[in-house]
Amino acid sequence: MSAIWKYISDVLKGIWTLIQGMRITGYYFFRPRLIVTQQYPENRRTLEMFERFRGEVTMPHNENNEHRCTGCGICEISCPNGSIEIITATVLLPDGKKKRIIDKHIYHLGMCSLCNLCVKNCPSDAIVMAQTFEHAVWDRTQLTKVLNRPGSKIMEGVKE
Amino acid sequence: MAFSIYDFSTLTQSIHDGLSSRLSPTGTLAMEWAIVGIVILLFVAVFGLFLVYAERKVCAFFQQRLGPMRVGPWGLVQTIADFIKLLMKELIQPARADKFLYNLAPFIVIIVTFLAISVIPFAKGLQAFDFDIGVFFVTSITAVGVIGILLAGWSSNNKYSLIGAMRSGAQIISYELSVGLSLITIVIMAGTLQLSGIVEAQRAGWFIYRGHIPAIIAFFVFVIAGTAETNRGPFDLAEAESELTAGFHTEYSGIKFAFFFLAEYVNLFIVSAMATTVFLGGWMALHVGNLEGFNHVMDLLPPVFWFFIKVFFVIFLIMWFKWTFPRLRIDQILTLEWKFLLPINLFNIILMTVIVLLGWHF
Amino acid sequence: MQEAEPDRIETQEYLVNMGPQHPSTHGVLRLLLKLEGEIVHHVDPHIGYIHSGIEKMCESLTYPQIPYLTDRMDYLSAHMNEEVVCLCIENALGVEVPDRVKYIRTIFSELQRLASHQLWWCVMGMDLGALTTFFYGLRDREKILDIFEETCGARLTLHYSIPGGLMFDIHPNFQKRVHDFLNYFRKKLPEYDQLLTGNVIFQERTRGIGIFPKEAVINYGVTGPSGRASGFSCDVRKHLPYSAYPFVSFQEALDDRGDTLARYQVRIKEMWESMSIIEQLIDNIPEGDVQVKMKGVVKLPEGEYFQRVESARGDFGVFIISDGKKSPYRLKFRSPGFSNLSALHAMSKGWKIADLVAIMSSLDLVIPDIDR
Amino acid sequence: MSPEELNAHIQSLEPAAVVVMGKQFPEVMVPEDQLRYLARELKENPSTAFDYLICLTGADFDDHMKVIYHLESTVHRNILVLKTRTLSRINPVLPTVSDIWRTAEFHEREVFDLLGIRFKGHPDMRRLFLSDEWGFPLRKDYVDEVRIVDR
Repeated sequence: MSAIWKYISDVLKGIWTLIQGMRITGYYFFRPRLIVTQQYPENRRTLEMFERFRGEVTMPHNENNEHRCTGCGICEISCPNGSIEIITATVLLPDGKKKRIIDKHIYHLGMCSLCNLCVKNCPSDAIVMAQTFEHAVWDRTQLTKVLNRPGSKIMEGVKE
Repeated sequence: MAFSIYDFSTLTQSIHDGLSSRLSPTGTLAMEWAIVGIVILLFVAVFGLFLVYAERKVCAFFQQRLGPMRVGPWGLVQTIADFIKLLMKELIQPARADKFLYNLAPFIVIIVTFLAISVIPFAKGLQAFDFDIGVFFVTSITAVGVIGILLAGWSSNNKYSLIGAMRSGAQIISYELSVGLSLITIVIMAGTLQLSGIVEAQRAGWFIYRGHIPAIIAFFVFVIAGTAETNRGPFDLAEAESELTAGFHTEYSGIKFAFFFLAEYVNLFIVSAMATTVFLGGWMALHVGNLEGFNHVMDLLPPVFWFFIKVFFVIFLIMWFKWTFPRLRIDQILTLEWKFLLPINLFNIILMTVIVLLGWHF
Repeated sequence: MQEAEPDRIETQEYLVNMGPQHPSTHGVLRLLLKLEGEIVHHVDPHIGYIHSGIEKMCESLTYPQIPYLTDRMDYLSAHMNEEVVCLCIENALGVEVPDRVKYIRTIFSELQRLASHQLWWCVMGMDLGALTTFFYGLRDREKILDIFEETCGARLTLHYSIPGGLMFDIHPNFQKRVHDFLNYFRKKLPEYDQLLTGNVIFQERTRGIGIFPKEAVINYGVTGPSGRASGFSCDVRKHLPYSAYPFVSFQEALDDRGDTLARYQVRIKEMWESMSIIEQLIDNIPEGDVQVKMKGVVKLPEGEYFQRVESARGDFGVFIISDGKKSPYRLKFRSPGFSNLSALHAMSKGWKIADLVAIMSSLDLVIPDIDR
Repeated sequence: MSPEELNAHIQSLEPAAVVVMGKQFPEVMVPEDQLRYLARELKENPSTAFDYLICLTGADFDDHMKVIYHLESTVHRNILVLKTRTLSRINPVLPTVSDIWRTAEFHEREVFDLLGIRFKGHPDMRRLFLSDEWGFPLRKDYVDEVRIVDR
């Protein structure tokens, strides 16, 4: 007899656990305002990334088209992937001294793993991480960028 | 031409009369066949697509998602777009498949669903064939569907497909028993196998109410066994996504895959429609005791509407199962059937017989 | 000599290739199964589909460059991977990091463990056919990833620990967010139990499946929750405490049943423990620097250094042989998934295919961790 | 067992073994033909009971190749580093310990795959990650001009 009772109680207990699960899913079914889906391309306007989000490396310029990069090449050395290439040029200063300045700060976004080591190691805070995240392009050559703008020069007062 | 949405028999009768006045009896029959065929075809296509959409939305809401939203308002046209995509896709055939059986299998599966749908009474007079053995016909014809699944698995020349098909075979043949027995429980009460007769017998009250305890048990057994019959979660072992990738239809693509897909959803409808017809009073409106006013308001809704409300209720229940429970293992599925559902069912039949003999039902 | 039996039906082993693209091998694990009907007779894991030669790459990287690469191995416990390399380098150099760094590292490790276990939970449900768990787990994991993103700027490959400290200080919102998350998740975790753990189908699918005794677990080097479910006390946080673990009290989640359900429940217990560890630390983060001044070029003194941490999957170790140059001479990662995978055959032999899937997800394999 | 006792114990077991106190753990250098004996003793003797092989590493030192075993005792909770080496580069063979610690089965396959050291007695000595015709990438003389870009 006890076997029969055990059988029946097993069946009922099993059904009870099933109802417990259905209660959870049912709870969410009837509360559509708890939906967590973000409709990405539609919410582009309101979508905001965290300020530390690492999207890509950029070089901020001020309104006079000046940046802080001295062309020291520390970012190039610290990059584990070789995604930064520094091309420097030598200019003759008015006082006759030669000075090394940045010619092109080439950045291969396609090779970058966004590890932040270059930004961290930069002694003059010339490069920062931007919050952009839509990097898809039609041609991979477009992923190679020159970070210093044409005609830009170094800001006054940046230590070599 | 008299037409009422409360009784379709006048409409069908007038069509029959109109046709037979113009054509010979053979021509009339052929014409009626054609009409019925086209109507069922359209119904299966439209309703199947709608069910796919409904399932995606329902499952999304269970999972705190939105589901399809892009194509059309609230993604309403999504399944149509999917269907067009499936139509245009290339039909890939495995190199060493059994070509004939491989092509035959989806047709068997889909034809079975057409046949089963033909006896479902949507409303009074809205039924293609009103057999006097309707219940028996449905249970026997749905059993043929497993042949299609077995053939699909065997002929695909894919090991996953074969395992899926074998599982499906074992499972469906077992659960046939429970489906049949739980229907018989009600047949004992109704005293007829004719589906329209069963519905008419529920004019005084739905069987799930009139037959109280055994009818409720039979209803749940039927829903569980019906879910297993349609290979839906938690009994979706035949396709068991995480184990067998896609089970028996792994190798099917394009429209042939669409057939399996459509058949699955139409089978879901058939199970729900049977549950509605047999347990929930078919097209009968919801009546509560002697509340005349309430009952009268309920009667204003046309029977077809009532039928579909009930069907969607059962479909929703089955979807709720699928999106909540983990999948069973093959031996557990068979254990559930042979050690739990079958004894309960047999006991239930005896109980029902006793109740009917003693007149303890309502 | 074997005698021929003429009227016996010839049977063949049923060879099935499970993976490398298979829904339940989670990535690119390939299992060659020998079946008899539904019964699994032999499991032969074929790996290497995502082998990226990280150990070889590390030999040409400088020490500060290594942690970023380890994120890509076991991407679900990225912070622990960074931490082990940083700890190893710091120990070798004899650098003592400030307490603030230790506390933050520990909080991050525990958040990472929570995130990893949440993903494991939803994937476990999905493997067993309960697809809804997948979305509930990811919904909660998203909250942790937001915490990570706000402080580290990345969601998965954090690169937050660096030799000698942390990349940045924590974000001002960090503590509030963690508190919010803990309050939220304390309510959600019981739902996990109601939805999946208590479910009779789930219990039937996991109870007594893939039992692995304690001796075998030690012999196969199965560590982490999978090892502890068999009674192998292998929590590195307890036995060789590192970072801020000496300052907190927590229980090692142990079980002695050794079946799939035990492995499942140990992880659920660990989630509770992780939350309690975070709770103990989050309000007591000491003030101070988050970085020790390191030399421009980090060079480890000649010798061999071995460091272990408890990652979400088990005993994660790094072994560095240094020849005194700026990059390691040889670097080896002891990845927990690799050893856990080696036990898969012994665990799943004789069980059904469906059980193999359950056992595999209870081991919580992450393939890049195995392939490296 | 304290490190000193352990040293003495190992010396008494195997006089050919060289025991030094490393930076972190005691390190034992053992000739390859004595490896299996010592390993078995260390595991099965209850006073040492090194039953958990944490990590098995192969390393190439130009003139010889080393295999390093990190052992832990789950009873006494001490860690020991066992080392052995082979001088041959053409056909390096070492005895297997996969029957002593089953976890070594995969680790030895990995070492074979990446360094080309064969383990005698291993039940399934196939490559693990790479294809059969691949070189042995963790050897120091491995050159792959196609896939490795030097900077």
